[in-house]
Amino acid sequence: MEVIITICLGFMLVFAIVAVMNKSLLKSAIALALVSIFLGVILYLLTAKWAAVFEVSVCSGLVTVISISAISLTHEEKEQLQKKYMDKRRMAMLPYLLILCGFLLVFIVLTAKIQLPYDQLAEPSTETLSEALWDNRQADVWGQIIILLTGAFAVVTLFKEA
Amino acid sequence: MRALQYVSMLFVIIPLTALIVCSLIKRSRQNAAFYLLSAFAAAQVGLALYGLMLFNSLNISEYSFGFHITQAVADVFTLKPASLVMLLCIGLVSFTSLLVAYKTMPANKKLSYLRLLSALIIGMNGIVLVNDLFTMYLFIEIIGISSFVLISTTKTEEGLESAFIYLVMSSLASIMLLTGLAFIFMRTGSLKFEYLIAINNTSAEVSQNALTYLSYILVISGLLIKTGAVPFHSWLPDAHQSADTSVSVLLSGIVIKAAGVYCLMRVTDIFGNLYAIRLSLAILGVITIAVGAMFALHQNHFKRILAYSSVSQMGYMLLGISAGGILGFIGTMLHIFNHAVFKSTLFTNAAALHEEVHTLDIDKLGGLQKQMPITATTSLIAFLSTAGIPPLSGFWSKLLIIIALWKANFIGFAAAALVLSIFTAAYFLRLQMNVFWGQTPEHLQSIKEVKGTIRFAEIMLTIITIAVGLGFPFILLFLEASGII
Amino acid sequence: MKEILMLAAICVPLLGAFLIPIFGKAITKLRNALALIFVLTALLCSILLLPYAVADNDAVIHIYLPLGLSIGFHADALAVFMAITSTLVSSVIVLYSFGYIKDYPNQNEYYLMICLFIGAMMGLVYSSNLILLYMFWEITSFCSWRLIGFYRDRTALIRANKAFITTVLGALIMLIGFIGIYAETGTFDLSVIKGYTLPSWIVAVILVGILTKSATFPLHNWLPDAGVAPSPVTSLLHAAVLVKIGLYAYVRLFVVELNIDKVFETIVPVIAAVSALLSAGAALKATDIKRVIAYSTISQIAFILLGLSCGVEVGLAGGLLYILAHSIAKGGLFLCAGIVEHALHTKDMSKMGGLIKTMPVTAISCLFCALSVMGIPPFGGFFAKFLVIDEIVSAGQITLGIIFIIGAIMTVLYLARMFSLVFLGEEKAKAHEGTKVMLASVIILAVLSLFMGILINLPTELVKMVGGLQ
Amino acid sequence: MINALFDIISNNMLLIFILLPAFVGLIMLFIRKRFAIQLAVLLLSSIINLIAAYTLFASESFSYVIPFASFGLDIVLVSNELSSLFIMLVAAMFLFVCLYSAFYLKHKKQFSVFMLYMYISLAMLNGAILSDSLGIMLFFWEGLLCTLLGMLLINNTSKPKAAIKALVLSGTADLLLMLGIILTAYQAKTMLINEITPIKIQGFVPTLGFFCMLFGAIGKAGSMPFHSWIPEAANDATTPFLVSFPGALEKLAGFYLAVVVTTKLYDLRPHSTISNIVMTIGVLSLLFAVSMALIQKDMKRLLSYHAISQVGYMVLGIGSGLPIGIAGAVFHMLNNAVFKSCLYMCAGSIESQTSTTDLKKFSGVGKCMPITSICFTICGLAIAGVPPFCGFFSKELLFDAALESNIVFYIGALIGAFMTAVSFLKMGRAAFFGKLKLPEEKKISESEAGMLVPMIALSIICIIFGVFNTLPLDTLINKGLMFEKSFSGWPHSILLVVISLVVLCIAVLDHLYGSKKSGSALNAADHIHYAPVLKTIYSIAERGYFDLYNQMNALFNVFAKICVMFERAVSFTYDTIAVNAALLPGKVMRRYHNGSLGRYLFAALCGVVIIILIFIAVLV
Repeated sequence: MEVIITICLGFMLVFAIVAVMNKSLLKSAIALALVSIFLGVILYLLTAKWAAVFEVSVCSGLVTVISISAISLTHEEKEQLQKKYMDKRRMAMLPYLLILCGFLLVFIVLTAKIQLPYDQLAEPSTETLSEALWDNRQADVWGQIIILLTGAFAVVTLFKEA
Repeated sequence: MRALQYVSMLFVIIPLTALIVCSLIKRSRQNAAFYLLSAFAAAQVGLALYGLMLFNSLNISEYSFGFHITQAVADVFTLKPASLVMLLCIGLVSFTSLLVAYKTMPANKKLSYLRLLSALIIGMNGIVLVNDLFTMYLFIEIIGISSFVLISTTKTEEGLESAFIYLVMSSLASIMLLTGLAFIFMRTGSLKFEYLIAINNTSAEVSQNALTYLSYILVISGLLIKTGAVPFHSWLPDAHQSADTSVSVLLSGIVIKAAGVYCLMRVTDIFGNLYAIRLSLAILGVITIAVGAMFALHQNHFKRILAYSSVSQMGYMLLGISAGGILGFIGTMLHIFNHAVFKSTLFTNAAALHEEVHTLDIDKLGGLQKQMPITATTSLIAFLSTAGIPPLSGFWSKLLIIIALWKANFIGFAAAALVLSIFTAAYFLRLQMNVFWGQTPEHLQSIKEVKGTIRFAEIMLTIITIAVGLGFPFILLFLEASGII
Repeated sequence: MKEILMLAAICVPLLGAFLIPIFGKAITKLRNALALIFVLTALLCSILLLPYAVADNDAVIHIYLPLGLSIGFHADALAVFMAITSTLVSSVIVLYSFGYIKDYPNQNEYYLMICLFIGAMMGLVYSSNLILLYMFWEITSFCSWRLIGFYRDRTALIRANKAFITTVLGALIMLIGFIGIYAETGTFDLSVIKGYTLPSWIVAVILVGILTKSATFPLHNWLPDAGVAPSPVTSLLHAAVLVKIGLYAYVRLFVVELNIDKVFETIVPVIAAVSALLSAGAALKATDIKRVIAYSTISQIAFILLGLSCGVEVGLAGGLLYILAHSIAKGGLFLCAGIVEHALHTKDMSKMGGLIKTMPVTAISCLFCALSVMGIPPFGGFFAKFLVIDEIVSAGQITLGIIFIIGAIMTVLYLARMFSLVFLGEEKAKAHEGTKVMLASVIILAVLSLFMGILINLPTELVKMVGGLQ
Repeated sequence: MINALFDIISNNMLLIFILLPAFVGLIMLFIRKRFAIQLAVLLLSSIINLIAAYTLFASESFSYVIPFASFGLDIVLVSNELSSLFIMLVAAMFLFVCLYSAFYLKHKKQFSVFMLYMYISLAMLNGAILSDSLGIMLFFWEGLLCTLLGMLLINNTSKPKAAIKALVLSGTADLLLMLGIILTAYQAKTMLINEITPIKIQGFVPTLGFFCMLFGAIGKAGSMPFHSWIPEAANDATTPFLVSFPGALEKLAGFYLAVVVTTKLYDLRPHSTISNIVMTIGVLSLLFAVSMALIQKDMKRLLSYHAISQVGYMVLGIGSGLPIGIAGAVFHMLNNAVFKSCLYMCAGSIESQTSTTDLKKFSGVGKCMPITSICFTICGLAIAGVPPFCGFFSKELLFDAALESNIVFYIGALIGAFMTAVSFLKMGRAAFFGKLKLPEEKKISESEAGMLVPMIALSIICIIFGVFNTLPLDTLINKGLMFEKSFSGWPHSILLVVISLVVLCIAVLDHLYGSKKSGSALNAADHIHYAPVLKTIYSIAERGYFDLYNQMNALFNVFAKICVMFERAVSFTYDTIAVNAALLPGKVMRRYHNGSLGRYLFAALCGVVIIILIFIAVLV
């Protein structure tokens, strides 16, 4: 289990770097989606099933859609935009920063002697879906629905009214 | 109590209805949706005021509710007087934004605007009503996504670029928030406000722990990004400048406060008013005031100046939060309201200028006082209020915040905050001098005063500014009568 | 009755100001008349309040508010005295404006701001709460900002901004002190904290605000630059009202209501002395007529501060008398300068000369006022000067007394220089006498200056009662 | 009814001295173009004033308090020996001066304004002399400055130099007096002269107070260093002004105060350092002015310098602190008022005919104007100190006092006397005797009777005061000063008389030598003027280096320059440094705010680090 999680984490990091570094925005977006998917896998392995589902649906699904739509809007000027970004090296520092952040986080986690809690996994929840979602996390459901709706609007807005 | 129940539910139902209507309505009928949404926004203002009165007469401090289908359902929303003030601001600013958008928004984008606005309102209403950190995070996300799209509706290169920056910063905030919440959840097993407050008070093992502190840092940093506090502010000016003015009104008037300041206030409270948190907020608050104002001094774009001004004003709210105590709380809430009003006024002025002169570059404007007397006067009053010139509203909230800071023994911060407000005066003087004062250039001689909804919005908001300023004694008396101070 | 009078004195100009633009759109004459009536009402009400104040039957309004933020007005003798002084000169200035300002745009705003300004001054002198005081203080800053920038040219605007920024910054720093007081005592209400001994840092901080407003070195720089304003405005700001606010606050806070450390009885006079001498020196070299008078104001204000701050009770009387005399005379000087400027379209004294032949009335009025400022009897300035220096010396500050005399000698020098450059000597430019209204105003002030000296018993009686002295 | 009226008048008698002249002055302003009425009012009022003054002098001393203003500013009027004496002297001189002025200015436009100023000055003078309260005295005293300024400006606005100089110098003197008065009151704890017991001049404050008061007094009288406006005024101002102010009234006022200061307020010990300093001032004033007078070629200017030099004599006398010196000084003051105003009148008389007083432009008018020339001669002899004219006796008293103090002062005084004689010989001979020369070809005749009457009267007084010197010395001065010892009669030291006479003889010889050498009476003093060392000193003096006004201006100019620099520095601080300091951080930060996402994220990271650091700082 630990091995799989570690591998997934490694893939996440790789794809995250790809997402940031890649010259093609489209490939970046896809890499980002992959990051989300691996995160979803990790969450699943940690028995946070609902979290995994949401992660895969919202982040890898929705965010990717929005990103891709945004990218396609800039499609015509892609060459120019890329040139601009590359020329000015505006993004040059970003990946290193992110890597630094990652290491910092790991460092903090390690120094704080925090262990990933996979050895004390919670018992599979006994509550039903409706109990879990509606009775206790009603507002979250509302929120999820609306996020999805907003995402839909965003796509419509950004695509259709171009 | 029953009335309160209906009122509180309406705060959720109204924007939901609006959202549904807007999603279903046809493009040809979009004006109807416009009117409907305006009516809803106005209704929210009325309801919020009514709610405040109800709270006063019922003499309770909070009211929890949920949409009960079965009895087992927990009360997922909590209404507090502070939430009502926020709801009031949300209604007011949305109303203003609608008034402005009526003129400024291109016809083909109106419908999307309306849809996103209703989503935004839901997000904001949700934030001020929730009683669970994770739910709060979700609503922050709603706000984030809808404002991202709202910013990029202009679809200019700058608009998209700034929207992209916003998205990146926003996702950084989400990451931090989520990580922080995860850590908290790990330690405590729940994200309910009541539970967290209780556990902070009882269990030292949970509250005094490196991981807990890390989570606090992450949550606060995330919210500070949303607030636009220096040095997390970089997305804010670009977003304000490139968005349509009606969107800027929303962003500056309420979004950064609902998603940022208000949440920070709640979170600080929940985290037990930790001295470290308060100190960080105070230090960042002073930095924010100073840096925001210093940036504003250098800008030439009307809206960009206002954006930096918002950054600067956020600093006062952060200070208010850091002061803690009832005075700091009231001061912050009042400042949120006041800032919502006068910043909306100023953005409305920007809209008026943009409508009439078609530029917002202050070097190209000048001496418009004669041509646009209402815009000039309203902007002047808003400016004075922002700069904290008594008896306008801005002064009182600042005063309360500073007194609270003083009482919290943050004397240096109080003094710095006071003295730094001279920068506010400075950049607004520059703005006034370049735009409304001075001599009118030839090409601006034929400019006319703006008409219609924008003018109405300007006048309405200015009256509120003056009324709150002059009526502050009544507010104080009201607060005392309801036993808050 | 007395409460109503006091409220009328405050509210009529303060609220009436907002009626002015409404009327101004329709009938300009009515607007002008209204402006004058508002100011005169304030004057009249203040005069009517005098008997009450003198009989220790003060008008007091006190509305409770939480947090020690009460709304309080209190018309004691000092307040009434200041109110009468400022409105007296202000009324004349408003009258003068009828002639001076009539050809310029933005008159509605002008009269609005003037009335608001005077109303704020009224509010300031009568208020018995620090926050109210601060509020009116800022309103005057705001009005002066608009008024200095009246001509709307770039220089005027920048200078207006400078004046605003400087005075507001000073006021903000002062507010820190007020909040400090609040933190110590839990209230802003002066009547509650009367007799409280202030910590030194609070005094220092409040002093910054006071010195900024009353333009004392090194916080004076905005004042000479504000000479770009129309002359009635400069007169109002530099002579009659604005700079006196700082002095009033000094008296109100540090002399009458609260106690301060003895060390300030040395520090403040020293600052004042430096200010007096430096600005007098600058006045000697200035070539702009209004700059000369402005520097003279700084210098004279410093003298007043010297009198007020030397810690002797009678010094207060001298200082107050000085305030009255200086308001009248300096107001007159600025108005005369305004007439000259109006006629010649320049403020450069080197382009003037021999104007006494073409504008004799102005010249004589100017001379009267100048003599009063110099402190030469039978004009009012003499007794003021005499009493102030008397008090400085009787406080044992002989050195300051000598400095005062040196300053007074310099006053004679620069005013003599100004007068001879402008009105005497060879005629250099064609000029015409000002309009009748303008002349009437300066004559009123000149004659008042004269009578204040001859009939010195009236003002001294007044001042004596104000100070509660025997 | 009449009794009641009489009571009121007698009760308010002292106030009348102030109010009546002021009232008459205002009346004069309204009577225009009717010389007869003007003259009648003028004479009547002056005579009433004189009679009233005499009554006062004859009556017992009394005081009168009018509650006026607070803070020790009640009007306290006192008629005692000294004040009533001076009131009377002022009244007498005023009568003469006014009469002369009236005729001089007859039918001229400035008549009424001039008279207004004259009368107001009289009111002020009377007030100053009568008031017992120092503050009120200062009020009247400084008030004279206004009339002085006004008179100097009449019809003379295009050449304001003298007026401004007078204003500044007298103003300075008066302000010093103000300081002096306040210091005095501070030490004595009272403002009332009568209540003050003479203060010992020891330590800083009393010395300062004494000198300030003395400067105020002699500044009004026109002593060095407050003198330089008088010669300037001789060029620009009207003659009646010179006659009345520098000639007579200001001297009286100034010396009244000087006497009060040295006898009543301060305890000026003979032979003390202070006394020596004062006498040095007197001698310097005397020598400087008289040597300047020596080289003048204009009658009025020459007389003006003499007006200054005679003050030097009086200061010498007062400063000695000896009764004989004080009596001599007062006597000399009286004499000086008489002969100096008469001399000015003569100059004015000539001016009215020749329209100039420049000796280079005219000469030898004696034959055409015999009475003027006789009056001039008498007064000239009196001022030169020739027996038996009045000047001789007063000067002998002063010489006596000077010798008793220090022989240096005596020598200085003798040199002064020598030069006085030389310059008057020069002027008298050049103006009246010798060949007739006029600026234009026109007939001149004697001036009109109205102007001559006061001249004749004053000349006669010159003789009477000399021959019957008991009258002024015993009846007037000793009564006023309350001295027991009589100084009247022939000087008691024959040696001094002989020395004085020898000096006069040398002066005559020198004049003869000079006029022979230069060929004309006018240039008789040239050999002194162009003597090796003196030449340099004279040229320095002519350039105004000894003029307090110039020195003050120079000093204050330097100070003002420093102030302006300071002021610029302050302005620079405000306009440039402060503004840039406020703008700079923004400018720097703006560079890093360029749209680079990386930087934005980095900034956010910094923020997080800041918060972490704060947490660590607080918690650890």
